[in-house]
Amino acid sequence: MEFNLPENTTLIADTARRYLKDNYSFEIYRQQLEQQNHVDASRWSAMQELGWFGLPFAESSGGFDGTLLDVAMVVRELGAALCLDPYVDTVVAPGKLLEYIGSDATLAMLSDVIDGRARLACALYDYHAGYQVLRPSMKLNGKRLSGQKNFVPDGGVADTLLTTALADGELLVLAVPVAACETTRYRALDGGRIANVLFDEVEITDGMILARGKQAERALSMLLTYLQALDCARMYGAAGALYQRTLEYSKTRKQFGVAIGSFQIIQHYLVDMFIDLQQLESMLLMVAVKAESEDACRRERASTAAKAYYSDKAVRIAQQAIQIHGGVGVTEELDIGHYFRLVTHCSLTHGDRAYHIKRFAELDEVHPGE
Amino acid sequence: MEFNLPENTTLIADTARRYLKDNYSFEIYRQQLEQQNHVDASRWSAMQELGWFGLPFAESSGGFDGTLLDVAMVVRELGAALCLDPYVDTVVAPGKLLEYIGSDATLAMLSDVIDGRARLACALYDYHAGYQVLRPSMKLNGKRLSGQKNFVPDGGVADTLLTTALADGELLVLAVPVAACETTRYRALDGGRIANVLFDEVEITDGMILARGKQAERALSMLLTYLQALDCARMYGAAGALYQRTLEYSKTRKQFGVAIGSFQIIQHYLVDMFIDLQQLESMLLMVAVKAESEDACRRERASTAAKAYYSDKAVRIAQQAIQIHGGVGVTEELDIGHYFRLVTHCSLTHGDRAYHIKRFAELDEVHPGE
Amino acid sequence: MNLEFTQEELEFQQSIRDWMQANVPDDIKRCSAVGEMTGKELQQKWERLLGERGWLALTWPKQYGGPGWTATQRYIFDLERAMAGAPPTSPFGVAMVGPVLYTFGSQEQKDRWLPGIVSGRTLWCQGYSEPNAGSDLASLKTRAERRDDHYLVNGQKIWTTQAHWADMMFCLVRTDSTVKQQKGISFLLIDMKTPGIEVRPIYSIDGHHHLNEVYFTDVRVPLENLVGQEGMGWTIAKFLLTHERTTIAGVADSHHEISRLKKAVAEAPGFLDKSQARQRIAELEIELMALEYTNFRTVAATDEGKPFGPESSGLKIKGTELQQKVSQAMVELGGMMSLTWDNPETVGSDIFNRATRRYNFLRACTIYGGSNEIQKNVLAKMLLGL
Amino acid sequence: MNLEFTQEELEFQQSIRDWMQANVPDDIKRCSAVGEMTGKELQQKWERLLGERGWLALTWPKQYGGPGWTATQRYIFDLERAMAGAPPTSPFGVAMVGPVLYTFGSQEQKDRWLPGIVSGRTLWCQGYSEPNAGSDLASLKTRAERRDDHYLVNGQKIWTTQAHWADMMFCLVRTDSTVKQQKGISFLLIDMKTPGIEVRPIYSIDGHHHLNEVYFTDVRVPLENLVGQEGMGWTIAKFLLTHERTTIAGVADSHHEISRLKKAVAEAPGFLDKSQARQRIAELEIELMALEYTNFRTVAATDEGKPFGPESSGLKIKGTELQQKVSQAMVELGGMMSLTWDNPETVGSDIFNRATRRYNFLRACTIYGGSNEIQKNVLAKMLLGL
Repeated sequence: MEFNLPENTTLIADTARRYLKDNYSFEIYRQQLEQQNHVDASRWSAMQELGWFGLPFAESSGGFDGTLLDVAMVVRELGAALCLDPYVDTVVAPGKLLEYIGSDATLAMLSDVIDGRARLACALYDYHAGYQVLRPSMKLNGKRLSGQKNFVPDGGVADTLLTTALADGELLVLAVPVAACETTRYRALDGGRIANVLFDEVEITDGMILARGKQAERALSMLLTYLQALDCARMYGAAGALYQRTLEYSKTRKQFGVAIGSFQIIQHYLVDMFIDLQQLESMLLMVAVKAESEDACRRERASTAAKAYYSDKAVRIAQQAIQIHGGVGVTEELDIGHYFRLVTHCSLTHGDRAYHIKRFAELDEVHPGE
Repeated sequence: MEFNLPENTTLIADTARRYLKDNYSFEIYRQQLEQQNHVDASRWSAMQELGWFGLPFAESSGGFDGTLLDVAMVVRELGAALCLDPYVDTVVAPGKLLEYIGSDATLAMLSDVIDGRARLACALYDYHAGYQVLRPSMKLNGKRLSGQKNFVPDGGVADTLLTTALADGELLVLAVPVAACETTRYRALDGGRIANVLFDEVEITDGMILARGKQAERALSMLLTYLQALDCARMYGAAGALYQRTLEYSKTRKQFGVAIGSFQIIQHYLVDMFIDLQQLESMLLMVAVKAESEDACRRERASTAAKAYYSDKAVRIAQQAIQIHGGVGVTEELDIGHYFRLVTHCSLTHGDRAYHIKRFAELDEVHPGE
Repeated sequence: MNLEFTQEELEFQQSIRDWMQANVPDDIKRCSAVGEMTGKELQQKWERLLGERGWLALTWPKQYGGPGWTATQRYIFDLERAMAGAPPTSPFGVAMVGPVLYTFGSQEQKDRWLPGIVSGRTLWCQGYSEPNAGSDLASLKTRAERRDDHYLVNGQKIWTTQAHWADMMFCLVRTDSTVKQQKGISFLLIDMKTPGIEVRPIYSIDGHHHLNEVYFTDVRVPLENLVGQEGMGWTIAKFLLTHERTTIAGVADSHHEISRLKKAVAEAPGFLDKSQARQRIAELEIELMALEYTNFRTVAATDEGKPFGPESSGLKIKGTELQQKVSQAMVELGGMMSLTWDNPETVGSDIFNRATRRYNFLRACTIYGGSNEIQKNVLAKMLLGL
Repeated sequence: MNLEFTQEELEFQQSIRDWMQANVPDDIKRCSAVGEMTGKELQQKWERLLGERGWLALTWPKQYGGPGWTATQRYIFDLERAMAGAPPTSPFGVAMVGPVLYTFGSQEQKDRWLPGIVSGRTLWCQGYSEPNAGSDLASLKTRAERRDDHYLVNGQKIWTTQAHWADMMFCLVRTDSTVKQQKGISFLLIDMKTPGIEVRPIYSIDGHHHLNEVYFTDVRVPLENLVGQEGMGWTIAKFLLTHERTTIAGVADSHHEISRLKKAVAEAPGFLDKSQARQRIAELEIELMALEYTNFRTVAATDEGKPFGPESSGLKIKGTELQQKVSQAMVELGGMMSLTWDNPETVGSDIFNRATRRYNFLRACTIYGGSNEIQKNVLAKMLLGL
């Protein structure tokens, strides 16, 4: 085994970190919180120039053949910078779904994503179905699509939704223009824009159906593990930032005439955070490598375990970061509380802890080390 | 509300404490561990003289009309003293079952218990049925009783077992001579003697059937809540002793030139133990009063909550007591590890934590404060 | 030993329940049902309603306008208040400066300030914490210099809850910097409309404005606004810390939160594993039961005129930990429904939609009023002799 | 980045698995399946078997009898060893005194002692802890006075695992009490048959005899049994603490315990809520996965000849906590089946019947070798700069 990041991946991560350091900040984040969409034209085109748009996709799909690990390193940096630019929601997620389907039509759409011309988002969840993405409550009756999707992370910009429905019990993936739906956009816990979308007898033409049956299921299931891994990457970025800031704070903040980091209880809190962060790093590397495996069982074991673990330990790190910061940690002024919300947010997307624990318990066994 | 122990109860508790201080010790306990039964004739008759045998029973049943609270205070002291004398197992448990059945025949048997002439034990569990006392796996076919009971806490002395079986789906309570069964006695986790009992076509006469149907169910369900409360009392005695010893140890044991109690982390450990112990005390008072209520729902809510809580917090106190003691805490030489085993033992009898959490979730709701 | 309410208490409970049923304003009930904050207007409406009924200053002696209830009755009242969906009343006037005034204040001070508190007409805030005096309160720096007929106050307070609502502030200030830290502190009452006071909002991570920074620049405070003598501030602050512990555990509101959570789970869409969810809630209910009976012991001791026993020492620690656990369970059981921040529509359940607001807000409850770590330090010293 | 074993490693794993299958003695497998301790006889049988095969001193350089494996191969071997139900080998000879001898020892010492260790013929024990030097090891008092051709040793050691089995002890003794504590300590090898040594058993709360007190009364130890120079004892002890971290987390044995637990649950009577039980086990498996991949990072770094990274610092803390959690889950999932102590019959499941033995035994694992609290103190200082 070998845990060194490939040189190219390190380069991608370093570039992302430097780019965000120079072009993003807590102040920009706070302005973005107030905006109705999260796309800043100049940053958006810069990200495209950095190659991020093509990164997640195979060369044969017109991409730059990056691995999930490469993408995870970018997303980790986005998390570490609290950046709200909807890279995952409007580039990676819809793009991977199109690529996993892999038809001529979807690959043509994917090239628009890579070129930055498309404004897509994935509308996979509704509150009736919960995390059961393969069993949506929306129905296609004949040519009419009716139902709703919630928690649609469209960044406030999508004009086309990749969505799911059942037609006579068969799962479909469809591309539907946002204009055909009734949309309510609002702010999510992490500060991003998400939407409720109502499909009221929307007319569906054959060309809007991108995949069906097993093909649709396989593509969605691969997408989910990919996105679960990226949830972990984003949480890792945030948890790492929280740890660093808390450690520094404990060395400078004085109470009773001494730095609070000189108290044994604070020291043990920080050591626990540090050790957990090491384990989170291991799980991130693990899931970033395994969650795009061809083998469904291996993939799901990895992403389900990682997501369950993160929803426990990253959340705990975020809670302790606030506790150690004291009053200032619960204000909007300081980034600590914003990272805290980001971590909570990611712990609830694409399956929460209870969901993943249960799922892991149901997955098949393998011999340890395999 | 009023949480002061009645004067009489305080007297009973003080007497028990003083009696055990003078007549029992860790050394006697360790001898008892090696014995095949736990009855020391002189202590046994002294306990009878102290009135303990009649304490749990109504005057109309020939007892001294003590409350569950009175009995709990005795059992708390037995736990605090690590005392293995099988007072609960061979006096309280069979006696209360006989009393709850309340027929002429069982009340006659009860008077033998109170007089110290009877050697009874309750054989209510088998590993097939687990904690489902009302659904034993033993069957009575015609006049023949076949099946097994496990975890029978007979103190190594019982000659008659109060046991349960189903006859055509109806629950029976029976009194069966030990001599009619095949018995394997062994040591339990807490150091007491328990037994596996095999009933191989044991012939049952009408007189051996003490109760059936609803009457049997009601008596057993009342017995269980009573015994669950006493499990808590015993654990409270042990947890309190562990806390006291650990606090003292932390003031005297030196490492790095100072008492270990001067380290903030040890201080917080001890404060957590102290606070939990306070809550355990509250729960003990609560359950000791409510677990003999006539109202089944109130009774079960109380005992189920208390047992679930104890199986978490008393266990945690015991674990921390060892951790703070360090190496010496894991030896047979010191009482700490023995209390630890006692607490683990009681956390598993009459329903473990998972069982009680589930049960509590299924019980009916009440308005808070009622 | 008697763990039941008496017949009289049960009747009292019923009468309070009936009153709450009839009198808690609908707009308050609506907020509470979904977990929305009551703003200043609703809070005031509610407190004045209680004030009119004589049910605001519950712990006060009758002569100052208290209802003359036992601790048990106050406990019952608080429970029924919470279960009816009404918010806790602001503690600064009723629970804090009021008792200080009738204990340490002059007759003039009592006459002047107590009626406004007991009626809910005057809103107070607490000026304790400063930027560099959080857990280490005694190191505060805001100074009050004595001039002819007034104190001249300069400095800064922080984390001042409801300073933007308040008419008055009670404030710890340094009147003497030549003596031991604790000895140089005094307790001043400051009119928030005095020139030189600037209140700046601090937004909390629940998105709301509860807290403030308060700046004092040459603020003139009349000498008669000093409570007790100069240098008595620390004594008064300590008096308050140990004053009322019968509701500090937040048992009533935890009951209400758990009942909201159960309701949300019962109504949740089918994907939620309800048996699993109910078991998670059962664990919280059992912890609450342990806390509640510990709290009852303190209530009962109070009614018997006894000092607080050792059981009371963990009430705040356990109570705040439980509030955090309940709110975390609400967020997590809500799953994606908890992701919405300012959604104008309901997605599944309003309760879950707003769950993170409270979860975020409550991160502060183990910090303010002396962090739980500080409390444990104190307990180790005082109770355990470590 | 490559998180898979290579083809060669997979073949190696298969070959080890096959060998274990064929060679782990049945009586050992039987113990392990039900959770019984292997006694001295079985332990020795197993270690000699490994010694014969050249698979005992896994970390040693080839010249001293190591197999020349990579850290990954050692990790694989340990995993297959555990999954086959074989016990870990005693660390005192192979993992502790052996490396000390080939690093600090004279040629004569190497020639004399290494062959007995590598073959599993000489059993060693570790004389470190003393009654008043637990976590504070440097304060040890057992003294060795230099006489003509020998040291005269007097004092007492405690918690000496397997002293009653051992042929030899390596021992920290004080040779100079005039210098700073750490400077006055030396590293001696002591033959356990030397007159003046008395070994007294300490029974552990799992009911077994693992530990001992060892008393030294005028014990004569030849001068040539000093390793390195006088005063080097502390340096050697620290060398050992940071020596081998690739198996310190106990990942292999936790895997084995979890697989035993799953087996017991699968076979448990119907009353057990198996879905709930499997979820509890899933949580443990996920924690183990996080630990395992953290451990892999240390293994991979070792194979690349890099120093241990920060990831290795928590391995013992997390590993021991997990071992305790797994054993507690085993006890609790067993319910009443875990109540039996010395039952000659099986009640339901042997695994559950013996579960508390391991649970009790493992309370020590967060204590020995520097308690987890001490480890955290050290990490706060070394790694976090606090």
